[in-house]
Amino acid sequence: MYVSPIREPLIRGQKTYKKITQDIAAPIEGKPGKAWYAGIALTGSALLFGLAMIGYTIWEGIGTWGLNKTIGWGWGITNFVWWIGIGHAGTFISAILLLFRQKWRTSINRSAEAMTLFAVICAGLFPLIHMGRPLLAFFVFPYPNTRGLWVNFNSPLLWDVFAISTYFTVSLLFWYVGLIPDIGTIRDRVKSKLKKWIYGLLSFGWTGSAKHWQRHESISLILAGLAAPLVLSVHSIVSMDFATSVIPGWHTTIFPPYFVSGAIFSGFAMVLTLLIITRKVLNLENYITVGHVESMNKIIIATGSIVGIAYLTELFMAWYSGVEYEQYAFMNRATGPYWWAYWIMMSCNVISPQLLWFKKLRRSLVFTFILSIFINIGMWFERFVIIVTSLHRDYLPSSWEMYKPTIVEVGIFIGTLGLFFTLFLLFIRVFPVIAIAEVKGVLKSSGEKNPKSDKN
Amino acid sequence: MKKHWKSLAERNTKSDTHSKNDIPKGNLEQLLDIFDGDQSASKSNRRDFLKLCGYSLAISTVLASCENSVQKAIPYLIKPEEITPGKANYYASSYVNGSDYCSILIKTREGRPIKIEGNDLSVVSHGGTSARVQASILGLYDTNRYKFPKIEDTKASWEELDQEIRKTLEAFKNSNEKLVLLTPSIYSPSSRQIIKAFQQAYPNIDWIQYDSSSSSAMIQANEMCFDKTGISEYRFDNADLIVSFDADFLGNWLDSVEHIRQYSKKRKLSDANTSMSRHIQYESRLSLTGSNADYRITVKPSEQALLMAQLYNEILILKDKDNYQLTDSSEDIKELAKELWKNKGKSLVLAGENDIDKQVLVNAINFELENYGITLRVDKQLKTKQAKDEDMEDLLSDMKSGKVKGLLCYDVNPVFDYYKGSELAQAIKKLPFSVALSKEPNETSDLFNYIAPDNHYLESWNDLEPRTSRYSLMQPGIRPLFDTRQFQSSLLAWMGKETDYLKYIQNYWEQNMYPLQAAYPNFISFWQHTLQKGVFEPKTDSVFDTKFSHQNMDELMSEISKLSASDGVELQVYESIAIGNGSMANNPWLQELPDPITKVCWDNYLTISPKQAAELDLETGDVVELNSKAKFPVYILPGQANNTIAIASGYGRTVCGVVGKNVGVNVAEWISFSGQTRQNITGNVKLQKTGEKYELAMTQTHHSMEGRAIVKEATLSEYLNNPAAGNEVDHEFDNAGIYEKPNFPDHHWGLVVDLNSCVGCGACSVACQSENNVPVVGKKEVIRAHEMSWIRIDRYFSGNEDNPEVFFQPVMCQHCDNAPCENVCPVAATTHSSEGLNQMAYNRCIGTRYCGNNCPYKVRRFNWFDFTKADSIPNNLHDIAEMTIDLKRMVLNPDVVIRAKGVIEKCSMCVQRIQDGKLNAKLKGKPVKDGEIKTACQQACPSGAIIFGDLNDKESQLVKETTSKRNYHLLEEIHTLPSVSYLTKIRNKISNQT
Amino acid sequence: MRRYISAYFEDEGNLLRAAKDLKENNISIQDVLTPFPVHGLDSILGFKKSLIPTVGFISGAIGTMVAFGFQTWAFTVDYPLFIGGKPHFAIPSFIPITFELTVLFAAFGMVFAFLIRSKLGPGAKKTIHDERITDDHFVIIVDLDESGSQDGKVKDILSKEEAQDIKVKEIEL
Amino acid sequence: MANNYTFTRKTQYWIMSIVGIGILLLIVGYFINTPSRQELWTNILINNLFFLFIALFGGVFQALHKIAYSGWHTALQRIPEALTSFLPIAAALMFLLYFGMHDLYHWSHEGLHDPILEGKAAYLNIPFFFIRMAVYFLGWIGLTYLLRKNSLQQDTISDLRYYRRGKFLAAIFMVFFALSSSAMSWDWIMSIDGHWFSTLFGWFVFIGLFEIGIATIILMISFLKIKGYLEFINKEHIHDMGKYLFAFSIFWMYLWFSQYLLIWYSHIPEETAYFAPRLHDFTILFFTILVLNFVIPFFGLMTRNSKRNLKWLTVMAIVVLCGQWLNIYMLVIPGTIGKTAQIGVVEIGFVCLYLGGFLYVVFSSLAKAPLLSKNDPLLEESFHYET
Repeated sequence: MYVSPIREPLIRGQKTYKKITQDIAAPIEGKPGKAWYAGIALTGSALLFGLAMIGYTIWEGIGTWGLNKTIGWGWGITNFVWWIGIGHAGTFISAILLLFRQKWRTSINRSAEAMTLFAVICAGLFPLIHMGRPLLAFFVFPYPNTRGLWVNFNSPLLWDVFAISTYFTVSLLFWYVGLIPDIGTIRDRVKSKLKKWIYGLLSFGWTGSAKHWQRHESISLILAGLAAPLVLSVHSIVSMDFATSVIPGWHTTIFPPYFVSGAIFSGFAMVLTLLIITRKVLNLENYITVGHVESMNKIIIATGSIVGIAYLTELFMAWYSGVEYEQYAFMNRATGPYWWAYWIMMSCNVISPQLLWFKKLRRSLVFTFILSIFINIGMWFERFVIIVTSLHRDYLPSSWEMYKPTIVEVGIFIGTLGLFFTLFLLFIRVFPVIAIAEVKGVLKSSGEKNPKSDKN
Repeated sequence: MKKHWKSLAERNTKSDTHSKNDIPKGNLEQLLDIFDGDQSASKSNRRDFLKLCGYSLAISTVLASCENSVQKAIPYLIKPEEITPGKANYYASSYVNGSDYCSILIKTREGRPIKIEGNDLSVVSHGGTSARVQASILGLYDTNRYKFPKIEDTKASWEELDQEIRKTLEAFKNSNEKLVLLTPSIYSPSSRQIIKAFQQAYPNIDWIQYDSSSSSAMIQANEMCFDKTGISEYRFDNADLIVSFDADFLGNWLDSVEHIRQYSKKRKLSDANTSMSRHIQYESRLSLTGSNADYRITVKPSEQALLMAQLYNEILILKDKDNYQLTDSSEDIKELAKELWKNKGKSLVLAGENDIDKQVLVNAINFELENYGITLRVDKQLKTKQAKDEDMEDLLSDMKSGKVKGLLCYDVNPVFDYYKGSELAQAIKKLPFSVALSKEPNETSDLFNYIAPDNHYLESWNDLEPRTSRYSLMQPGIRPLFDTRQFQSSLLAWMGKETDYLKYIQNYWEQNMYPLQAAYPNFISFWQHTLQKGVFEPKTDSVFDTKFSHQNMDELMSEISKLSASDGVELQVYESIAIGNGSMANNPWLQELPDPITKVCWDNYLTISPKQAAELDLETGDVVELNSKAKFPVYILPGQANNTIAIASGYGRTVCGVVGKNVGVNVAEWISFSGQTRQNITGNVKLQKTGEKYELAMTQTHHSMEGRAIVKEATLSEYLNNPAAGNEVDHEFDNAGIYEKPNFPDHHWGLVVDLNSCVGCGACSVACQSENNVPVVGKKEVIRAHEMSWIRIDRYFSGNEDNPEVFFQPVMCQHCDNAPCENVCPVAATTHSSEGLNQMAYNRCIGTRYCGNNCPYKVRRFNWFDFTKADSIPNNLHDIAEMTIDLKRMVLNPDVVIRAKGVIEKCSMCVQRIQDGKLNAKLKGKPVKDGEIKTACQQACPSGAIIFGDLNDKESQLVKETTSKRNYHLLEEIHTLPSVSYLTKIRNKISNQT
Repeated sequence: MRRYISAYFEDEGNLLRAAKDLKENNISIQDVLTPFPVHGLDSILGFKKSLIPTVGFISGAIGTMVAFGFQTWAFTVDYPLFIGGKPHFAIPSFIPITFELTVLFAAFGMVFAFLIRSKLGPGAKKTIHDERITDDHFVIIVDLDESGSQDGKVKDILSKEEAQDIKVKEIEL
Repeated sequence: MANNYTFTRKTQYWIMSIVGIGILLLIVGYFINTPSRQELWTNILINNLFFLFIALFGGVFQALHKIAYSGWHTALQRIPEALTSFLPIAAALMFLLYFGMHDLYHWSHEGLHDPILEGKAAYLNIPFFFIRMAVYFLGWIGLTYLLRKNSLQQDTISDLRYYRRGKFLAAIFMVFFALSSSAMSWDWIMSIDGHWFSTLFGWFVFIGLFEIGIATIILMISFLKIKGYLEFINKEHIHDMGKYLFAFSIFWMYLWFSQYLLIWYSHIPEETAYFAPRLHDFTILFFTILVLNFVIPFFGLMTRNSKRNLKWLTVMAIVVLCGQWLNIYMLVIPGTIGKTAQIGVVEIGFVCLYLGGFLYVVFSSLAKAPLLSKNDPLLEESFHYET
């Protein structure tokens, strides 16, 4: 396939197929370093702390959180939306970029998808533990019971149950189907019998047969085609948790696409945070190049600007609507007691990504890393602003209240961060972080030209 | 699931050890004797048995519905004649607590009182109740009560106690040493006769009545002016113009239940009645009464006397009578005088302070305005307060001097609430003989040698005469739970007489009451009918020519004319709406009832004007020191007169149950004695900021309506021009929508709240808590906005911060037909009934709180912790008020399930009452009649502000109100289609008067 | 007895050309094993279009019907509840779940179809030809007739394209 | 085959016939049932919007692909460029609205006793309305003109400078368009229902614009292919256009549904007031729009082959164009004419009139430059485009 010479190579270092296999398999074959152990100790203890706090919540009750009669959702649901948003980048990269034939996705889709799965696990925890009676959470499933009751199909929270479980399942299938050939590669490289057996089991007997590849490609494409609207639907449905309500600041029609955009925005930021470190630690700079970072930064600026336009649209419409509650809700966001949250959100999400218009910054790893963290802070605050500032002052001023999180809520959030990074640390030791077969597939067209293998 | 005892024998072996014991048994213990087999030997009777059964049934109902296993369940062996399990019985009775009186019905289930309802037949309380009346039921099951007689702090039997006391009494009688019987005002005719007999038996005993909140000045002023000792009866429903100087007549001034009813009756607007009274309030602190006034003028207490004198003078001028030399009255006072004169014979002027001069002045003004006989009368008296303040002063000095050797103290707590409480305590400790006849330990009884515990009123017989010739009866709803005895029986016992007080009352009534009527041929039927009705109000046509005379009027006026307003800060001590004098401080429902004005609960605090707060750089919650003596948290109260502060008494109980102990600070010492009466005003106090902070538990922290049409209002003249005034956009959106409005063919239950009638007293809140088993969460959780009230009264301030207009709006679940909450519940735990109710299936609820978020009215409440012990996880109970112990659980309404941790709950529009009403109608084979079903809040409301009914019943009172032009739905622009609606608030203002 | 020949390539270009040549010479290629999907190989090998999309469509359609049908049945027939004043047959409310289940069913359908058709799965017994296949080598396996008449031709074609390790193997049936 | 499109006399004749039919229909319509002023203006507005959207999409298509570093689109660069040539005329037609404001926009009346509209007066007033209109058009026309100029210059000189400048201009255009497209839809469409508001509205209109543009480009390709041009456009290009049409019809449905669901769900009168008349008075049209814009293209373009078949794609594009025209009709009519509105000869006449004029302008422009741009560094990728 012809690629214009003005395009930057996606794989640097004049790699051969063999080299690619070696480079990517190296973290699985080598012994983890001290940094890895230190990392997992840190994330593991965060996870344990979070688990303790979850246990405490379930034991004592949601009263241990800072919520109250007016503000029924706070950190918990903020975290839920934040995590689920982060969990959008992986599938977006794999599915939508696949459909749009963006070759640069091949180096990052595997880890981004893994991240998606971990983020969705973290996200899925919150709807569960924020319940007053989490032990009865199974009520949300429409199973036949003696009372003849079904669930409420009108409830966006129920839609969430279906959307998130579907999203997780399909993402997992998609990810695993993509992994099968690479697990085959690992299987053929590992030496120990046990490992060989395990990877053999996991590789589903992959041989690399042309017919299998044909089906594999076909299923990947269709799964991508399915996953693309799925990505849209999941965060749209999450946004409907808010948008279907009658609460000013929640009920606004732009939410579905705006949430999707924000999700991709934050998801890419998280991918960048992870990959900028991962590429360094695992010596994958030749695969995850500055060009990749720049491409992701472009998506960030695009989605960030969409989010910015949505903010402005909301603000304008609040005024334009002439509805006093709407107008107050937005005034209150910007100037009320939670003004700082609003302005953190604004500066992190709208203003700071605009710096990426400068090519220099777009290609600066340090800047990108810092910015990616800023964006995720900003996106966290976006959800906080939407949830808390809308709830804390809605229709009847008699019920206006303030919300302050407790250590329990913060602890659970830290716990999910721990869970997320623990899973990621384990992942990079177990599975290839980069889709080996896919990278090989674009080596010819997009690799840095290697005189030896360039016979086309 | 259910665990029964395997056999009675198993149970018996356990109680065997008990029965061998000779220690006298409390009633609860006696109850258990039923199962000892030897029923004849047991003293238990029908009610005991029922009580236990009911109790068990309650527990089982409550528990079976939750996640816990059932501990006990005892089926009826023989069905008692008047009890049908699951059906409530009602007994007419009377609530009495010191000067608080109310005619009530006791609702019992399986023999167990569970709820107080107002008695519609009473002309005094007219079916209304107050928060304290509603909450009193919980006092019955208070663990803090005395459970048996005590001698010097050790358990004794009644026989022992009676023996010793009689012996001692005889000894004192023989040595003719003075003893004192200290009681609150006794307005029971039979009791008064017993006391008199007691005094005859022991002539060395003096009887002193003590009212914790004194109205001595009124009694004395009436004595001076009209030669009638006692308090006049007021008729707010006859008054077109009410001018009150600091009289909180809708709050704690005399009888709020009666006053609220009269007041709101006169102010109820409808198509038929378009007039209402005008109410002008002069006061320093923003009282409940002031907040309802059409005009409210802030004055310092020290300025009031002069204003009243000027007003009197101006009226005299208008009447062309001799008048006095006073400083020139302001235009306002002149205007007011004219207005009063215009309304002569239909006006009412009141003074709240316990100051004889002021009371004389208002007597004079009312007399000049020819109001006597119409809006107030001295011949008909309010008898619930009879004490004179001097008596108590004398008692204390006599005790100190040793003249008084012994004290028998019934149902008063002067050590706590008397301003010289600590001196009194010292004196009591020195007394050789002291007998406390209280039902529970308090600061006073704690110091006494003998404890002869009194019954709770729900366990007592009594008769009462709260107003001249308005009698009512008190009958018990249950046998005494503990080994206690009524005060009257104790006196009888100590006189050596038959202790059956019921017989005593019957005798008294046969002699004195029966002849007053002609309707019943014999006493038995008279008695039974009266007992059933609870009240006996014989027609008495008396003509009384009120003649005003006061010898020292000139002197009084000249004294007042010399007064000049002080610059200093003036402190006013008042009783709060919920806690009153503090005798019910151990009642968690009352502690958690937010003050109507400040919305603070679980504390007293110092209210201060916004201006002064700014001067002293204070915020709500800052702690100040008062005269370097005591510290109080500050609450900045809009409408508090500048340079005045106010603190509620009744707080700071130290000998009390777990609930009320050390809640707030006792301020009794800030009351003083002027020589004639006790004064609750202290001039020239010094405030000092300490820099400390204190967290007040407030159920509402934002006080402005933010310009939103939440409480819609209009002035009377606007209303007369246009009945829809203030409510112009009403029902604009009724027909918008993509899909059809839901249709409820059979019933469509609804409520309407008349914001013009609601005075904000909070009776509905407590009634709801009692009816619906709403948990108590405690101060800490209220601070965290975790309170559970199903009906709250929103209070808004608007206008000038120094003297704002106040709005009250009871908000409960609005039962929206397009309910945003129902849509979003993932498990369909909240759905709409076919009768238009928004219902909660607690067992289905998984606690996402999504419904609560999506409720625009924020009426949904979440069980943040295990408040009710309905959770299967151990060691996580949050029950600061011990509401989950077995005894207190007896108060639970078995028709309403208690809610587990993690479940949303909310107003059900008393669906259990609706169901009951429907069943009753079905048994009768007739459709439900309008008015047959009343919600708990409606039943409790003294002003009739809440009306329940069927929106499909076009003849119902509800539909009449909902079709009124004043009717609107809260937030109707979001099309939730509530079944609850409101009527606009109308203030009787005229444009040219300040 | 079955005979076949296997050969290894280091570059997919050679593989493609060799495969094309073999096909043109009517020599049946048993299988081609590659470390990544090689574009153009399916058409050379004459693979038919995969039916996986059809399976996906059918299973998705089943998902749609199950989801929409169930919601409708539960809300209008089995247990109609009054919820928020909404109609029982609340079509817009049913769409999200219908969509999700459509995707879920389709995804499962396809993945199962893929695994079953390819006989892949946990513990699937497959001969692993050579560990280099999943690394950097492309293997072509060509069926030979029993007589061995094609051997030379095949070897020629293969060696022309720089194939290594050209081996003839025989399997006793 | 010629690289330059010739705007033949025959084609011109056909276009003139369309115009003629339009005029004829209008005359017939005038005699059958004389349209009111309001009907005339609503027709003008609907067609203004419809053809403006096509023209605008020319800019969007170029810009979007340029900033995405896309290579495949370079071969059909000239078609969107030609579309933008209609923008100045669209602007002139839009400014005509000055004379029809009162018939279209209730808020433009003086002395309204409507507190909600009074609250919006700072934004919704006639001078500001036209100032904004001028700004939008200045931006669009200016930037698309520069893009076109840049592209033509690149034809003559091979220099990466033009490639970079093209990207730069594209980025500016996208930013400007992102802001102006929402504002435009509020001004010209949403303000017809003066009380109503929806934050999603701008994006919903934008997606409609996208569909209209894609369908038009497909029709242009189809037309030129029939005429024997564009031999360098292969199946893969067609496939991509098909994917666009397919994907954006889903996306359009997604946004339509999001807006409808949220309003249906919350059921707040100030919002439902918009959908209630559309659903109850225009029931058939309401669902027809969904069928034309979603159901037919969704099932029609689901398979790979259907997207690669230009003939079939042409049919789908026509369906979508009809659907989108009706969609705009539905956006405008209930707020202006109301339930009495009907689609008759006058409406068709107007469409023909506009269509003829539009085609004339676009084909003239297309004929002015070679159909294949030269010297684009990514052009070669477009020729070797395959999956």
